[in-house]
Amino acid sequence: MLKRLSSQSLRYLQRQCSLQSRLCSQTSSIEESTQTSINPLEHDDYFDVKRLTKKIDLFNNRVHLGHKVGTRNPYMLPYIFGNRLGVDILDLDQTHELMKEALNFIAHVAYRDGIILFISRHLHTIPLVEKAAEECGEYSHCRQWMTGTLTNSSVKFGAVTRLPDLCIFLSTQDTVFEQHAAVIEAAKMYIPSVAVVDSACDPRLITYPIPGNDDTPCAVELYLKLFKEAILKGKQQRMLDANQK
Amino acid sequence: MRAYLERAKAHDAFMQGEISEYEIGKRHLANIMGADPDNFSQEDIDKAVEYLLPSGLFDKEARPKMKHPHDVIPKRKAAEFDVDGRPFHTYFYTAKPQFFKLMHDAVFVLESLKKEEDKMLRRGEEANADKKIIIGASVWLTKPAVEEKLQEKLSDEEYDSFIRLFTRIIEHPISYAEETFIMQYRRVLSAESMISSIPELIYDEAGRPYQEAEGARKTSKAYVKIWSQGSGHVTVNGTDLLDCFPEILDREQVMSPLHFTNTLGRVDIEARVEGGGHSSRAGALREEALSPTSSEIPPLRVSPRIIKNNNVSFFG
Amino acid sequence: MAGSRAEKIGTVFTRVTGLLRSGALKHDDRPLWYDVMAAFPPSTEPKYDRLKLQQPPRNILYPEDNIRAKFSMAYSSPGVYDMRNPNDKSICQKFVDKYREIEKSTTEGDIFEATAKALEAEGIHL
Amino acid sequence: MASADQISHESMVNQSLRFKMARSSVSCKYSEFSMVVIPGHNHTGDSVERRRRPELPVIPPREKSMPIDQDWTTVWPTASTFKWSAVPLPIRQGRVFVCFKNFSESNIFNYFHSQKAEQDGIPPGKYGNLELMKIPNFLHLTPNHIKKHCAALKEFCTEWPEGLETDEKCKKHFPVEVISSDYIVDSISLRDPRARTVCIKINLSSLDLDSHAKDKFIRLVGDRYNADTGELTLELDRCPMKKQNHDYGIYLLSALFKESWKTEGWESEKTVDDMEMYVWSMNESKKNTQQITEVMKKAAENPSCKVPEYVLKSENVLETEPVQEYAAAVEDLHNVGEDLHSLEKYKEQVKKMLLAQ
Amino acid sequence: MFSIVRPVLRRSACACRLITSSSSNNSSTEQGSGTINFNELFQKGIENPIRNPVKKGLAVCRTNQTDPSQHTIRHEGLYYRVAPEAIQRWMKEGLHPDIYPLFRAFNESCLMVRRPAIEIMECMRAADYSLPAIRYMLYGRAGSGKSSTLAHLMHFCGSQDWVITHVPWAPVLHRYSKERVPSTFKEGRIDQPADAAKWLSRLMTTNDPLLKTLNLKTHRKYIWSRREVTEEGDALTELIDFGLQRVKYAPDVMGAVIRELKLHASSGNVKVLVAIDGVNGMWEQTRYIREESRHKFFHAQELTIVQHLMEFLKNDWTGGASVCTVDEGATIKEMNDPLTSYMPRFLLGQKGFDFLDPFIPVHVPDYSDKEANSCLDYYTDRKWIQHPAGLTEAGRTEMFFLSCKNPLELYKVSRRW
Repeated sequence: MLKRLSSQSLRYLQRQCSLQSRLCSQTSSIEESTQTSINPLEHDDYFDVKRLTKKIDLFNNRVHLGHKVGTRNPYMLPYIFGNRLGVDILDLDQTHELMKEALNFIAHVAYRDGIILFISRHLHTIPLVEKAAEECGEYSHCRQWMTGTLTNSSVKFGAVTRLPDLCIFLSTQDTVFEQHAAVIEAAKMYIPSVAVVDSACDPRLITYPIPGNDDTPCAVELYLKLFKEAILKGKQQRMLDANQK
Repeated sequence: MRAYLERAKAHDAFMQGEISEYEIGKRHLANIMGADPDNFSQEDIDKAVEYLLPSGLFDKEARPKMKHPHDVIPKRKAAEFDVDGRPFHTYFYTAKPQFFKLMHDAVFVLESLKKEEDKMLRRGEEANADKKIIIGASVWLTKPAVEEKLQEKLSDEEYDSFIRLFTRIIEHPISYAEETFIMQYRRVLSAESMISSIPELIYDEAGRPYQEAEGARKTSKAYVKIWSQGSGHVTVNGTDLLDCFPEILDREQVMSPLHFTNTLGRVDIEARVEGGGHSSRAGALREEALSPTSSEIPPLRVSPRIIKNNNVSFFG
Repeated sequence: MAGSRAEKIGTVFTRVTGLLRSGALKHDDRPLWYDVMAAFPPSTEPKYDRLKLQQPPRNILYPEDNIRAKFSMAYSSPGVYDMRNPNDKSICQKFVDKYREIEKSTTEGDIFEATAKALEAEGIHL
Repeated sequence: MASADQISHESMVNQSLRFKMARSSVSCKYSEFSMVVIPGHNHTGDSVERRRRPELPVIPPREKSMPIDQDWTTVWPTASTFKWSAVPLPIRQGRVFVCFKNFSESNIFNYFHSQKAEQDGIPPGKYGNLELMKIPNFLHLTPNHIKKHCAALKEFCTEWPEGLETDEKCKKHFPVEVISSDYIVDSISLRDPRARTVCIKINLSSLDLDSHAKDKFIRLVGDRYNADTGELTLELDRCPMKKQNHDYGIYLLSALFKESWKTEGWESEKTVDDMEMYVWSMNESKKNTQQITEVMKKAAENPSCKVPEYVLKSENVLETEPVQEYAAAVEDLHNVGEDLHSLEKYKEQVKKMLLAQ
Repeated sequence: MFSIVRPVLRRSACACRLITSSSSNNSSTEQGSGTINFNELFQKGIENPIRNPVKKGLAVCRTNQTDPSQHTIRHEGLYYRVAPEAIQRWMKEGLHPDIYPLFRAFNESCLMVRRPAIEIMECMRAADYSLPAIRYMLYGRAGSGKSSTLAHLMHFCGSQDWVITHVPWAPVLHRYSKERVPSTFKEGRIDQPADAAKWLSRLMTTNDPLLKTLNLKTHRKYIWSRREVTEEGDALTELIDFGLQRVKYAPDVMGAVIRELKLHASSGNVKVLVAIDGVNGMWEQTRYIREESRHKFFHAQELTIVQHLMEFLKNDWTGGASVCTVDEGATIKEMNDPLTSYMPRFLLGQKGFDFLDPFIPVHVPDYSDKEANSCLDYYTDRKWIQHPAGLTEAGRTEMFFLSCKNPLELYKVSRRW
């Protein structure tokens, strides 16, 4: 197995890890200190993010509306509630649960000072996504994706670069026909991903998929609001815990 | 990453050293040339270096020089990460953070303009036509200029999208509300017309005012005297215009500026042209008859056809 | 699997686990999300090679769709609809509501036409 | 793979340790047994460490210790090649072109980030810069140097002669101008072929010549005479030495002067074609005029004929004023060149000559 | 040249159409007649006729005085109408080729009375014809109107019953002659029988009624061959007819006719005008190659016709005048020679000048302001200028600038308006 390792990817991983080692030790010390009270990982909803989502909000913001049947991705079938006159309707029950899971994960990553990268190529909502990322002190890449931005980063950026720890896709499609290259690049580089997947998207490489409408601005605004809150909560909690210590 | 940060620090230190060395060198040079070191300007330095170390190399860039390190050593970007490796810029991963930041800001500027316009319409107001930005008075920065400003290399498509977005902003009816933002990326043309001011009038013995000018096109050179209060008399190389330019096209060339400024038949022209062929001679004359004409004529920089051009044909 | 860039084999989590297990990656050097994902694994394992569901999703149909269909055949115009007002109903929806109302009260005659008349009476032009 | 490297490194260290231990044990054994001494191979006795000369610290270049208000003339008293260490100026020379091979989109990042481009485009400094040594320098001729030189030379200077204050006066008293050049060439020969050339200039107006002599002089010198400025220029380079050329030039000038004053016998045999100017009396024009006036004179016998008055007045018609004026107009036309003005004059004279008023 | 003619023909149709409707518009003013002291007029300057280009019909650009013998300085700058017969007789050749289509387009033939012509006329009036013939030399740059002035003068003399001998373009003799034979009369000369016959026929057509009424006789017997003899006392027309019938002898007949004409003129029977356009061509190299050497050309002086014409140009006869023009086009131009000039001494060379000296050089300048305006008035009147801007003062200024008021250039520029 070791022989099959790609030496380059391993080096990245090592570098990233060595960079984070200090952080990890820090976080572990936090863990130690809070162990007496509570371990965040053991707590089901440490950051209190699960109550952020409400099914009615999802419904009102048209999260359930999918694409036309013709564009349906077969791997999205489990998340589809039904077909209303040629339009796929997503199952908001599942979306709700998966959203809670994703928010919890995001908050945890933010709590550990991970780098979160917002990605979207949906042209109408690019400014919103960028704005949200900036507001929560994280990063965004909503422009044309240069191949190798993650997989060949040291060359592309001219220096050894810390890669993001989590990619959040507001839309996994680059164009209406193609998947965003960052989905595969993130999977290659051991970066987990949270993504809003519409009925036309492929959810397989997404670690935490959220079935939902990715085209309607109000839906995107809702997602961004939730993600932002989760990240801010994670960061806030981190400050609190650090102060307690 | 550490190496990267060290490098950035080392560069700063290096620049500091270079600058102090330059300052000391400047005082030394002033001393050598027997000048006051406190009032020794860069111009004086250039002159002194040219005197002390004369070089006949064709490329002026290759001659010895003593410049401020900022002018010699290309600018480098400052460090982009903190110690944890977290990039400072939210658009860091796009590789062109400054450019995309600008584009992002521009979008919100446009949105704010739209909102403002809606509000005005609801109030029943109209855009103030007086405040409108005069688009003809300035041009967008060129691609190299934008690159220099942002310290980032842009592709042609990116520059095009930049122009598209900013054109939409400037064409908005109330774009004047964001004039300062827009004008950062435009170059004002008025500076150019200020440079080419109208030369002073000279008076001959008879007290008749005239102006002198020189001009060139291709390999031709023209020296022109224009007398006001004339009768449209033209002398070229001591002969008639017809003798000098048998082709009517050339005569039309010479006439065009006079026609444009409505001075045909009102000024006398005495010209000397040399070198080149007949059409380039006419071109050289045309530019010259143009630029000063007489004091009755306002500066003619408004018309794009009258931009001085040594190589491109007037009709081309 | 682990360490390789073959993203289609296993998941991100299993690949890192493999690296840790083999010792290629020290435990201290593990990615910061690793513990989180270990604690809160995704409900569906994000495997690339998963089975497709063969069963197509059901069609969502309501009994009043009959009325809607009839309405559409009779009056193709959907009318003007204020999208900013969430409480504004389309003409079709108003028709359906009226139809049901009339249906409850009377069983005789052509309810469709009666509905149309009733709506006309209310001033809604079909 | 990295871990494999680590392992191998560790094993290497272990091996070397083991080796050391083995050697030490061997050396212990040596002490117990008599040693086989192979001269030049193994150590005998206490080794005396070779004393190394302590490395001297590198002296910083002289420019670093120069005070800002030093006397530069003492630092750089005479002409010398550029020395980077003695010139306290951060001079740069040279042009380095930044060249991107295979410039493509993926390399755009490199443009601002890569280390390789760090020194690109910066002109090289003075240290070890050959270009600065190639070019001449005037570090020995600064204003301060010149002041010193002047002060030193002053005691050798004499006063400027009286009466030669202006250039005009100089020209008047010394009309002959002799120009020659000296060359210093850094090559195998001290001689420069251009140094022998002597140029002698003189304005013809300063020579005492009458019209014939002047004409002859000009003919003798040919294109060496500039008609516009009236200046004669003799370029002399046929002798190998400057002195010889100079003497020859002076000789030539006096020979020309003497020769131009002579009038040879054949000079009277000059024909119309030899004339450098148009002379009316020697040309066809005179014959024509004579012919025409004769006819007019004959016609004047008829009283009804309107003949110009002058024909009747004088016996010698060619001497009359209208004919003479006409002759002057024709000469003017030929000698000065025709233009509208001279043609107008000619026309008027012809009218006067041919038409009765 | 053809490219220049083409637009003219196109324009001529429309111009003709318009003229028919506006012919009543032609206003003309009597400018007075009779002789006036030439010099006096030159000095005091002549008042300009009223001219207003915008208001049609008021422009004074023509004179009713169609008799050129009555033209004086008062008619300067005005057009006079030349009768079609006069055109046929004296101006059939020799004018600029563009002017003939223009005449057709204008439906009339008009020439401008210009100062050089008036000046020569005054001289001719003042001259005594018992004195040697005076030679006038018209010079001016290309397109300035030398040939038109010559035509005007021919009309002037012709209307006074002078015998006109006209050579429309002297260089034609040594450039385009089809037939050349060695002279039988004098060795070393080249005969051009066809050209000589052409000259004779022109002489006939130009002076046909006159020669018949004058009934001039020959002064001596000419023996052409054993059988062909012209007796003393034969009519001159017979001699000319003989030359036309026996083309072989045409060059010699030409010499005889010239001799006879000179004698008749000297004896006061008739007045003769010798008009030669491009006279400087007679002192030029021809384009005819010598048989013995391919690199040598015949000189024009070796042509019999040229020799005869030179006899005519000599001032050894009385009772006539010669009017010649010198033209840049008549010399063989060196490529890009910057030293070209249109002055007579330059064009004639030393030999030519010596031969013709003394002559009266008359400069034909470009149009003066008055003439230029008159010209454009006439063009406007003839509906030649159609663009509305061409009728304004600004349009005129532009045309004057572009043409430098050179008559030919002004015509070329005006074609575009």
